[in-house]
Amino acid sequence: MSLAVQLPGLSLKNPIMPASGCFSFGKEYSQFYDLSKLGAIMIKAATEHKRLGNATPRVAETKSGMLNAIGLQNPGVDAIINQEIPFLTQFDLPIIANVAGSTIEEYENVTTALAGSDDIAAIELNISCPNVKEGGVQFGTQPALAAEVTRRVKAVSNVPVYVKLSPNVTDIVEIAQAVEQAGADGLSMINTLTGMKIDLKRQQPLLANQVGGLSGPAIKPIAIRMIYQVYQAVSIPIIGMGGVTSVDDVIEFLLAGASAVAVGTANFQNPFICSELIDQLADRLAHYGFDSVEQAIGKGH
Amino acid sequence: MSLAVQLPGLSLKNPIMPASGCFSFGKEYSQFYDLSKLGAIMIKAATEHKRLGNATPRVAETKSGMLNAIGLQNPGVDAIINQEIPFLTQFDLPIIANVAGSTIEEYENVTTALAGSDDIAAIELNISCPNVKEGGVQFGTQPALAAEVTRRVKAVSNVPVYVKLSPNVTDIVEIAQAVEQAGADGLSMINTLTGMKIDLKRQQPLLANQVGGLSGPAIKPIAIRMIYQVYQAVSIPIIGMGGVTSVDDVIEFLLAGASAVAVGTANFQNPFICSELIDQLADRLAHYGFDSVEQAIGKGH
Amino acid sequence: MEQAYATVHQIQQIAKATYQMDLLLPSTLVKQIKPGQFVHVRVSSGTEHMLRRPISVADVQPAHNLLTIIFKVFGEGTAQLAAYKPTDQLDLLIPSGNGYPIEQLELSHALLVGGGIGVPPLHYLAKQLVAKGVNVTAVLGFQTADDIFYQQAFEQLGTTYIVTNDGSYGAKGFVTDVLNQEDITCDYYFSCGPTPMLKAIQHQLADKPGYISLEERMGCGIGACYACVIPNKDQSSHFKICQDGPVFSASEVVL
Amino acid sequence: MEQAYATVHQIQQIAKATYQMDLLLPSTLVKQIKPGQFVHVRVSSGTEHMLRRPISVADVQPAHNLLTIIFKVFGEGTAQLAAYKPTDQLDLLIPSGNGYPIEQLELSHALLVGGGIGVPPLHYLAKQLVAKGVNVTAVLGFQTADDIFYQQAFEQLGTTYIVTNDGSYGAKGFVTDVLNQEDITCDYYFSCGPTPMLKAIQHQLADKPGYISLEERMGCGIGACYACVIPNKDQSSHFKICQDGPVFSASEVVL
Ligand SMILES: Cc1cc2nc3c(=O)[nH]c(=O)nc-3n(C[C@H](O)[C@H](O)[C@H](O)COP(=O)(O)OP(=O)(O)OC[C@H]3O[C@@H](n4cnc5c(N)ncnc54)[C@H](O)[C@@H]3O)c2cc1C
Ligand SMILES: Cc1cc2nc3c(=O)[nH]c(=O)nc-3n(C[C@H](O)[C@H](O)[C@H](O)COP(=O)(O)OP(=O)(O)OC[C@H]3O[C@@H](n4cnc5c(N)ncnc54)[C@H](O)[C@@H]3O)c2cc1C
Ligand SMILES: Cc1cc2nc3c(=O)[nH]c(=O)nc-3n(C[C@H](O)[C@H](O)[C@H](O)COP(=O)(O)O)c2cc1C
Ligand SMILES: Cc1cc2nc3c(=O)[nH]c(=O)nc-3n(C[C@H](O)[C@H](O)[C@H](O)COP(=O)(O)O)c2cc1C
Ligand code: FES
Ligand code: FES
Repeated sequence: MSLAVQLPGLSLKNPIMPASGCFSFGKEYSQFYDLSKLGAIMIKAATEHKRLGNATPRVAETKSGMLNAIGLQNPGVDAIINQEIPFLTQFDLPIIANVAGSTIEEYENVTTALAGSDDIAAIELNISCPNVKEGGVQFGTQPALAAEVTRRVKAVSNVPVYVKLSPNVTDIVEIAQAVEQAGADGLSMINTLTGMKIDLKRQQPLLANQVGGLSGPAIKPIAIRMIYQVYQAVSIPIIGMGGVTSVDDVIEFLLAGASAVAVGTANFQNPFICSELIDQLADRLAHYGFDSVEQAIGKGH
Repeated sequence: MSLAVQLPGLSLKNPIMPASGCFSFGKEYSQFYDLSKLGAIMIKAATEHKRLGNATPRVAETKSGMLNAIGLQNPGVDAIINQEIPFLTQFDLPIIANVAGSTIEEYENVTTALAGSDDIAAIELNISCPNVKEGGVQFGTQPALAAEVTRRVKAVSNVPVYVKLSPNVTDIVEIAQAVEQAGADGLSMINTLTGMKIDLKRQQPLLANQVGGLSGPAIKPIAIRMIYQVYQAVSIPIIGMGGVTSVDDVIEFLLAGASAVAVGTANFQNPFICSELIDQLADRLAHYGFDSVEQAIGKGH
Repeated sequence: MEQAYATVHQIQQIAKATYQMDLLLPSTLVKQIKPGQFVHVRVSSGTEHMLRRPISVADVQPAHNLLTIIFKVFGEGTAQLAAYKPTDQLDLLIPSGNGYPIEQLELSHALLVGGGIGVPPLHYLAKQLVAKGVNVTAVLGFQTADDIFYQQAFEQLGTTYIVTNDGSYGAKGFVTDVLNQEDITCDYYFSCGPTPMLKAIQHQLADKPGYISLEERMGCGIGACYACVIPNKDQSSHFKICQDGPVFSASEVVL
Repeated sequence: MEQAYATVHQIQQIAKATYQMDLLLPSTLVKQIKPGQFVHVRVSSGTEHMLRRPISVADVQPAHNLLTIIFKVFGEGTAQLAAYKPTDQLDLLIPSGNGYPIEQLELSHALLVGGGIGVPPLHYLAKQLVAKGVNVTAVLGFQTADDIFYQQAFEQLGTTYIVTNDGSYGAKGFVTDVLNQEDITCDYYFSCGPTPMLKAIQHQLADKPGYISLEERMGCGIGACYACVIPNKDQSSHFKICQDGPVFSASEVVL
């Protein structure tokens, strides 16, 4: 049983990786298991300068899901390169850097800075963060803008670029095709759906930012649907995510058309989740009659 | 404590009603409690002619939710008027008829037929059904089309028209404003989000229709967010729905800006849910310091 | 139909991944149940599982306020059910659907054909038929020897043939093979099992009047959501399995 | 930190909607816990609740492999917790956060100020301080008489003032009223409770060194998600409460 997957820039020993923003830069979860076990790591979003993010509360639980409005708190791309990446290089682990920004220039500048590091295997271009006032989400909802930022980032990147799509759109296929044509090497989907919870006691939105991104098992059917549709319409690979908590979920994403699967929210419930999914995957694939991960990709079509 | 709410065409003794498609035409649930207790009833979608709907399987469970692709099975508007409505008229219960169609003409024809009945208090214009091949959902995702169908239906309706919005859009506010300008008397939101589940054993989408509409608690944060945003942008009332299972959920919808609240999926889990919510509402509103339902509407802003 | 809370009296594994659960319920309720009817079970509180699961009634003992269901762990819901313990409460809609119309039928010999988890409702049916003085022959198919349950219970009620797909017990093959080989006389047949089996039976016993019990994924379980439909004979309209069925005359539906 | 399954040894209601839960855990684990640390609790299996709940350690008895938490039923998660029964397993991340740094401090008299559900961590703290030979004075605020718990436990450890917001027991008012009226000497103060209380204390005891324990809604509980931040003094960066706290020097954070 081969769990390996070859993707642009990424030679994955298995298709499981933590999703951006849910695993910081790996240090905390390395208390629980050896990160070398992971297929890859998608690190927390980087912006050009340090960002403090939104006011608190920043998270709220919802049924089979959660809302977050962290607001891209991060130490800035240079600090990430200098202070966070070195820790990760001790592991046998492709690093996927998540690039965020408020302007196209910021996306370019972050990517340029990352191009100065030898330790980044790929870029995840986050044009879909719903939790910042300017930028972020517009880039992910308008095909022309999405294509433009993809083109500009591709021009300065020295590694493959996976564009992370927003599910908050009428037509996900249109956006996917636009960024494919603009040169994206792959897609990553889905980011969170914009949601809200109201605090009945205070009679106002619970999150300081009012709205937040909905993640977790609640959104899995939407993720599967979008990946299924996009898989039929593009020829670049997809890293799938959205609500994975079990090995059957992983296989469902593969069948829908994902070539690899990221796990976000479930890390909070079970810090060992990625490690456990990796342990279980081979047997479960065999149970469904597959000889390898690659064989399962897209087999739900 | 007053639970009453006055809306165009609807004098509701309380703000709770079953959502369209989850309560058929009331007969089955009348085994469990007296339907006169309800604020209103939103009956199953009517099309011009009888429809058999999609192949089975038509439903699938998901985490804190479900997918459905019934495909508008219904006996046709005339049969509904002649065979289903008479049963409901024995109850003290405003009837909201859900109008569906594949073409603008079909929407008009169904509405015209309903205008021939004296027993319909309002129309819920379903421009958001994701489960039929033609029509349905496009009308709900393009503001100009949404406005056009609203205008045409308003022209032939003799009762107020509530337009049911699709959440599968980039900008729900834009659609809401378009139908408001086209003459909608109110809004009903949200319909289901398009999702998919893949059957791992058969390695294909579980639903015969491939995609289905996601409903239940999973989608509540999205419903609350959309109602909150639309409430700020329009001045017509909103009937809210999406994942209600508890009396606190009802109040959360009121705070977000809904004037009344419909309950769909939760009826399947607990056939008494609408009745129980009605019983609990007054005490719970008092607990949060409200003297009436009307006082709570929009108070989360 | 009503909503009722049953108390789990006993739960035991009776075959591979197969559980028998005895539920305590008021005898007034238990007495009403007809063979072929089902209960619509809420597998857990909370919202993780929004849909109930339909499970057939396998037996009733009104004198002891008991109702028995037998289920196979198939997915998450049935796995949850298998974790119930005595004294736990189970939320049911009961009784659901229409049973086998044996009261309206004149018959002296009944053939019961069951496959896998379609066997349980036939047990209660067999008991009721025998009580009416009807001769019962049962042909029961299972995947392997490990899946077999209730063999003795059926043998006490009439001639019983067991067939396994892999031949690990009894004859090897399908229930239809038994029907081919044995010369079983009957006035009516009654069948419950996977759809391919029902189709084969419907075909093979086309000259006999019979009743089949169908399965489909359900939403409401009471006829309100149109999830569980099956076309009528001329495909001009749909029956709802939960409300019009799950038992249908074999000649009135298209599988 | 590690993930561990604790066995519920005992659970009892000790005040209005307030429960004490004694958990069995390996003594090697229990021994490590410092006062002020918390456990991050998975309240149920399944997916309905994706986030763990942080609950402070109220007591440990390594000799008996026991760890005690005290919690108030606030929402759904704590309601689920309250339904646990002896022998049930509870999934914890343990130990979480940093405790009160009492090993590094030289002190002979400590003032403990607790409000409501902020009282539990101060109990274990008081025990440890007394064991170190420190004199402890506790000022504990509750909403009403019905909410009071652990009064005697504190009285055994030092002078204890109880204040209720409605005056139904002890002095009427807030903990800050007690601090105003009584002349309590101390080298350090330690406080845990609702943010408005902590703010008032931070202000009123500005001339004393002190430590406060903060609350914020948490995601991961281990420092990986940036949910639970609090600005540092010059607001130039954020601490994470779950990882850098929950205990902070009163002078280093802005409430
Ligand atoms: C009228 C009727 C009577 C039945 N009687 C029995 C019985 O006596 N014993 C028994 O073991 N099984 C019986 N079944 C099948 C049983 O309902 C399913 O095995 C069960 O619902 C699977 O649930 P799950 O959560 O384990 O599986 P999952 O696949 O996790 O369930 C997900 C969803 O699919 C639905 N579902 C999956 N398979 C079926 C199915 N075959 N039929 C209907 N819904 C399904 C579930 O109800 C649930 O909503 C009966 C089904 C019907 C329709
Ligand atoms: C470090 C720390 C120690 C704590 N110690 C205790 C204790 O010893 N005893 C006790 O009763 N309570 C304690 N709390 C508060 C306790 O965590 C919350 O009351 C509890 O999480 C509420 O969960 P719920 O599901 O009942 O409420 P819900 O409102 O239904 O919870 C929904 C979500 O909000 C979060 N949440 C709600 N209120 C709080 C809060 N005040 N702080 C953090 N998260 C919150 C929950 O964790 C959950 O994710 C502590 C909090 C922190 C941060
Ligand atoms: C707390 C939190 C923080 C996140 N931060 C980021 C981020 O910085 N960049 C990004 O692209 N996605 C971010 N996401 C989105 C996740 O990477 C992922 O796309 C989404 O949560 C769906 O996966 P899940 O359901 O497994 O969590 C964040 C999600 C959560 C819950
Ligand atoms: C089985 C099913 C059938 C539905 N049929 C209709 C319909 O005919 N017309 C319509 O406007 N909405 C229909 N809906 C959508 C519901 O009315 C409601 O908008 C949606 O389910 C969200 O509410 P809920 O989460 O409470 O179910 C249907 C939903 C379900 C689950
Ligand atoms: S399950 Fe709803 S109609 Fe049968
Ligand atoms: S809860 Fe995740 S960083 Fe504190």
